[in-house]
Amino acid sequence: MAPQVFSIAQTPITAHAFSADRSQVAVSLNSNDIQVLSYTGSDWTATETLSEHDKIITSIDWAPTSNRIVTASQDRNAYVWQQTPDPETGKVVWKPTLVLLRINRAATHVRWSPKEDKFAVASGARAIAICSFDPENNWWVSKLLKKPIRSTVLAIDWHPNNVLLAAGSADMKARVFSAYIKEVDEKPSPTVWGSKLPFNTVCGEYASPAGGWVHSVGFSPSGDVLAFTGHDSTINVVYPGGPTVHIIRMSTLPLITLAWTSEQTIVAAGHDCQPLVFGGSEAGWQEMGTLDDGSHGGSSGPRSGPGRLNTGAFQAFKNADSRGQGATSGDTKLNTVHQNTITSVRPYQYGSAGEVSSVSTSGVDGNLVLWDANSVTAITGRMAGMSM
Amino acid sequence: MDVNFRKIDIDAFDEEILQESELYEQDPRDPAQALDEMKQIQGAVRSCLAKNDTVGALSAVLEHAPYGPTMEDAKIVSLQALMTILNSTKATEIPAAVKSLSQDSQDTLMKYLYKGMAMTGSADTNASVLLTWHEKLTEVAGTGCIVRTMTDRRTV
Amino acid sequence: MILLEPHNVIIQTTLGEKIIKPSSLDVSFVDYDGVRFHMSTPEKKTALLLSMHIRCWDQLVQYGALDVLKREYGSLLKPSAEPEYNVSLEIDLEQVPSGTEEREVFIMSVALFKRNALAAPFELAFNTQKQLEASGSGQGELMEIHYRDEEAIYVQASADRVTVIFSTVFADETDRIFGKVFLQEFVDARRQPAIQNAPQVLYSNRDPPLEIRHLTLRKSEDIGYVTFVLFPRHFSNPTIQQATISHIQLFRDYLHYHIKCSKAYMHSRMRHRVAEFQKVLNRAKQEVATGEKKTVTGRTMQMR
Amino acid sequence: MSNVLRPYLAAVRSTLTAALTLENFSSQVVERHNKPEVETGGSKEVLLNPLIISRNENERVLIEPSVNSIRLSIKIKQADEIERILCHKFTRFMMQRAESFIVLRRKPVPGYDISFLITNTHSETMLKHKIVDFIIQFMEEVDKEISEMKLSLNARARIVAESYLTAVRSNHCFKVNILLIS
Repeated sequence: MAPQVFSIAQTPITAHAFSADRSQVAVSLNSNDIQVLSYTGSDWTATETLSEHDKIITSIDWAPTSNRIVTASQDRNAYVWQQTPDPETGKVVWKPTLVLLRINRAATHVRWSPKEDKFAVASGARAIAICSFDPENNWWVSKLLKKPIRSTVLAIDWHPNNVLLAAGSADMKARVFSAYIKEVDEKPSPTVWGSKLPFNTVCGEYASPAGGWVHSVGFSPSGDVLAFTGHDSTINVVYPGGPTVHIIRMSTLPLITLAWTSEQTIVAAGHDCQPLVFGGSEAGWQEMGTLDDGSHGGSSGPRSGPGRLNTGAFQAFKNADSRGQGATSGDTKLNTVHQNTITSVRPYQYGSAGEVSSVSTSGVDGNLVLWDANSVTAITGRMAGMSM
Repeated sequence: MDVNFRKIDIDAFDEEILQESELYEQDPRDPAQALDEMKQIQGAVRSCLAKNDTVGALSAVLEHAPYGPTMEDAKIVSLQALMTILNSTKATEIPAAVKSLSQDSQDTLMKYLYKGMAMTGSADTNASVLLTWHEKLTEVAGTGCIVRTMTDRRTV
Repeated sequence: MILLEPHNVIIQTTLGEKIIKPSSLDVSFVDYDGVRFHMSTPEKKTALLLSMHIRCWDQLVQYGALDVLKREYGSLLKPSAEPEYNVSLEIDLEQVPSGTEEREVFIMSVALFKRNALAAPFELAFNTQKQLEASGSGQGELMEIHYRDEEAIYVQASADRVTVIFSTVFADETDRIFGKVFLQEFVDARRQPAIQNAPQVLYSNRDPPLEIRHLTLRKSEDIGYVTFVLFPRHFSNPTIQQATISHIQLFRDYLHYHIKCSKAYMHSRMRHRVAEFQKVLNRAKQEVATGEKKTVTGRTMQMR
Repeated sequence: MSNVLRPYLAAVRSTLTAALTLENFSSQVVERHNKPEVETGGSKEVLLNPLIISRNENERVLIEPSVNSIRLSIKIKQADEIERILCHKFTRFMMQRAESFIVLRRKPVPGYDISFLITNTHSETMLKHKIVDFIIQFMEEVDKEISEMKLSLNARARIVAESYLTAVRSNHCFKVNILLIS
């Protein structure tokens, strides 16, 4: 299946989240508003605008079962949006509820827990707010994970047991915390990450040897493996038993988002503008290829991204250099589907065995793309086409 | 009235702020020990070069590269040793040499190339030799290797 | 136009018009080096008064300017100048020569009013040189003409030559460096066979040449000294002598005029180049969506 | 084009491409602020190692990367006093127009002739690889432009000097009417 490309906007899509039935998507177009778009059979039309934040929205998550949207913004706030009939018109609209985050810097990332009774908000206040609903007061309250975070938290991901939380931050560390809230959670059974897990237990702390901010973290479907990507252009896969850490050093630009598609495969994307597939097991991991075979992008010819210096685009620029003139040719597009950094990759559809069969990506170029997670093209010519 | 207190960088006293020194682990070696080691390596490099073993010479320096703020003396010796290798390698032999290096060594070599360029005009650094190596190394190790030179606080 | 002309174009054209059709007039204008002119008809339409103010008038008088002007203009020269001016000519428009050619010559001679006033020290120097040549040795008086603030011409005769030194101030670093490039070319140009007969040109920056080193001069990087060495061949007969004077006088203005032209040219070049850079940067901007793809809210949702 | 220029520009291109991996990053020092971290320098951990690419002792590029912005500074070739003043005039001329060159900094970093400040907003509204093209083309053209300006200045000076001296040498005053090189 060829990737489906939807040109949503001329502005970056900072975050996106689909509804459970995939008929709607909530996107942040690099602004203070959330757009809810509905699928009309061929394209996406804006149906509602959710305005409450007063700074740029950084992250959106849509709870599949309870059908609630949670949004985080640089205005330090998070809102939970719920569909309610408007008392005057009777029309069903999204109603916001402010969450008392108790953080004094930007909220950077937000995710519902698997059971949808909690959500976590990463922030620039060197803390993560774990929010749960207080039925007595009818509002969302938060409890902060603080130690030993030393810088802005950039990404979070929930363990399937609803208790553990992985976090990546600008202090170059990926950590696994316990986000156990005794009023909400049952006592979790022991996992590979530990057995006694009071709130804020640090179950693991990992870093890539060459440093770099940790842009994204993700638990495998079983929750037994952790993957994280760093700004040093690496993807690291952690098996906590040993612990065994597999590091893949990329020859391209850093990855900033990842999604596990099965216990053995990960799709990750970022500044290289194309989703890459990684595969492996505790014995070892490697880059398998890309979902972007280069034939759907702006131009034909060898597949290329901005960081792939030895392929077509670079050759053209280099020739232009040696001719003493700039790249004035009409070719203004990269060969990739996305023309700029991919900001988010998320599971879209699941196969019969529970594996992710397709993923969605959103990018700075304003495109929303659906990819078949199984049509992996090997990256060829990376080592071969080196004669310059 | 004394107003100097207004110029104090109060952020430096904020415990929450990460200090430069907390961003990486120190080189486990003692500076003097590292200097001795680099001097020995300098000798090893010479004998490798005599045998035309560029990769051996490169690996000898790159695998023991000193890093951190206390290692200035050892760093200078290691840069000198490395520049000897770079200057004596024929341009046609560079691609094969960088391909034979481990990824770790490629990353470290990239750090040395930038360090060498930052010091052009002093020592034995030759900008055009460094640029040639940079080009060949980038062809093999990609922009990712350059990104790692930027992120890695263990500067050589 | 590369060379500057020694006469004043306003005087030339105004006088030409008034001779044909006299009318009442009162205009003030300036020439190079802050020289001020005033043309008026205070009494009747046909009696034109031309007055001039030169800041170094006293020095010029000292070197014989009045004699030169008397020789050139005879009875036109008013015995006492108009107030606030140094010297005045009264031209009776009815007495102007009637022949076309003669009239042109007359108009040109009036237009050379300033040039003639400034010619005095040079003529004096040329004459002194002839006397010294006859006696075989000695040096003439070092004449200083401070024609601008901080800028002066020095003229000195000796037995075999007349030395003319210009001191000039460059307003900023660009002028100084551009000036250096130009003056270096003056020095180098003489190596060409075609120009070998031209006066020798020497240039120094900051340090004044030997001839005027004894004077108290402000030393600074922005001051340049240009020395012309004139040999008797440059003033051997009256025609050559007059032509040489006209050119030498204007040297400073000529130099600065061309420095300014160069700066203006550089400026237009840079403007063009910067506009080109702007285009290159604009290529980086994302293309704006075409009209039909846009919805009311300004967003586009289309499937490819 | 000289042989060293190509690898020099290639090195700038690859380094700049590697550095242009920016994201929107809200200040963790000042509440509700979002400023280029490379300029504020408030948080050490979001700054990366600055890198220098040099062609020789007099020509180099400094790239200072950070999480949401990079600063790129160029030291332009200046062989003599004339090239120095022309370079100074040219860069000043551009910097006075910084508002239309959105990525240009109004003041160069000390030790350099011209600096660019590229933020995540720029890399969001413009294509990254095209920004890189712009910088590379600027570096190529600025050298050429300065040497051409120098040549034209010298040519003009020669004509001016020759015309003047020819006129003084000659027996009678004549006017030369040559259209100036323009």
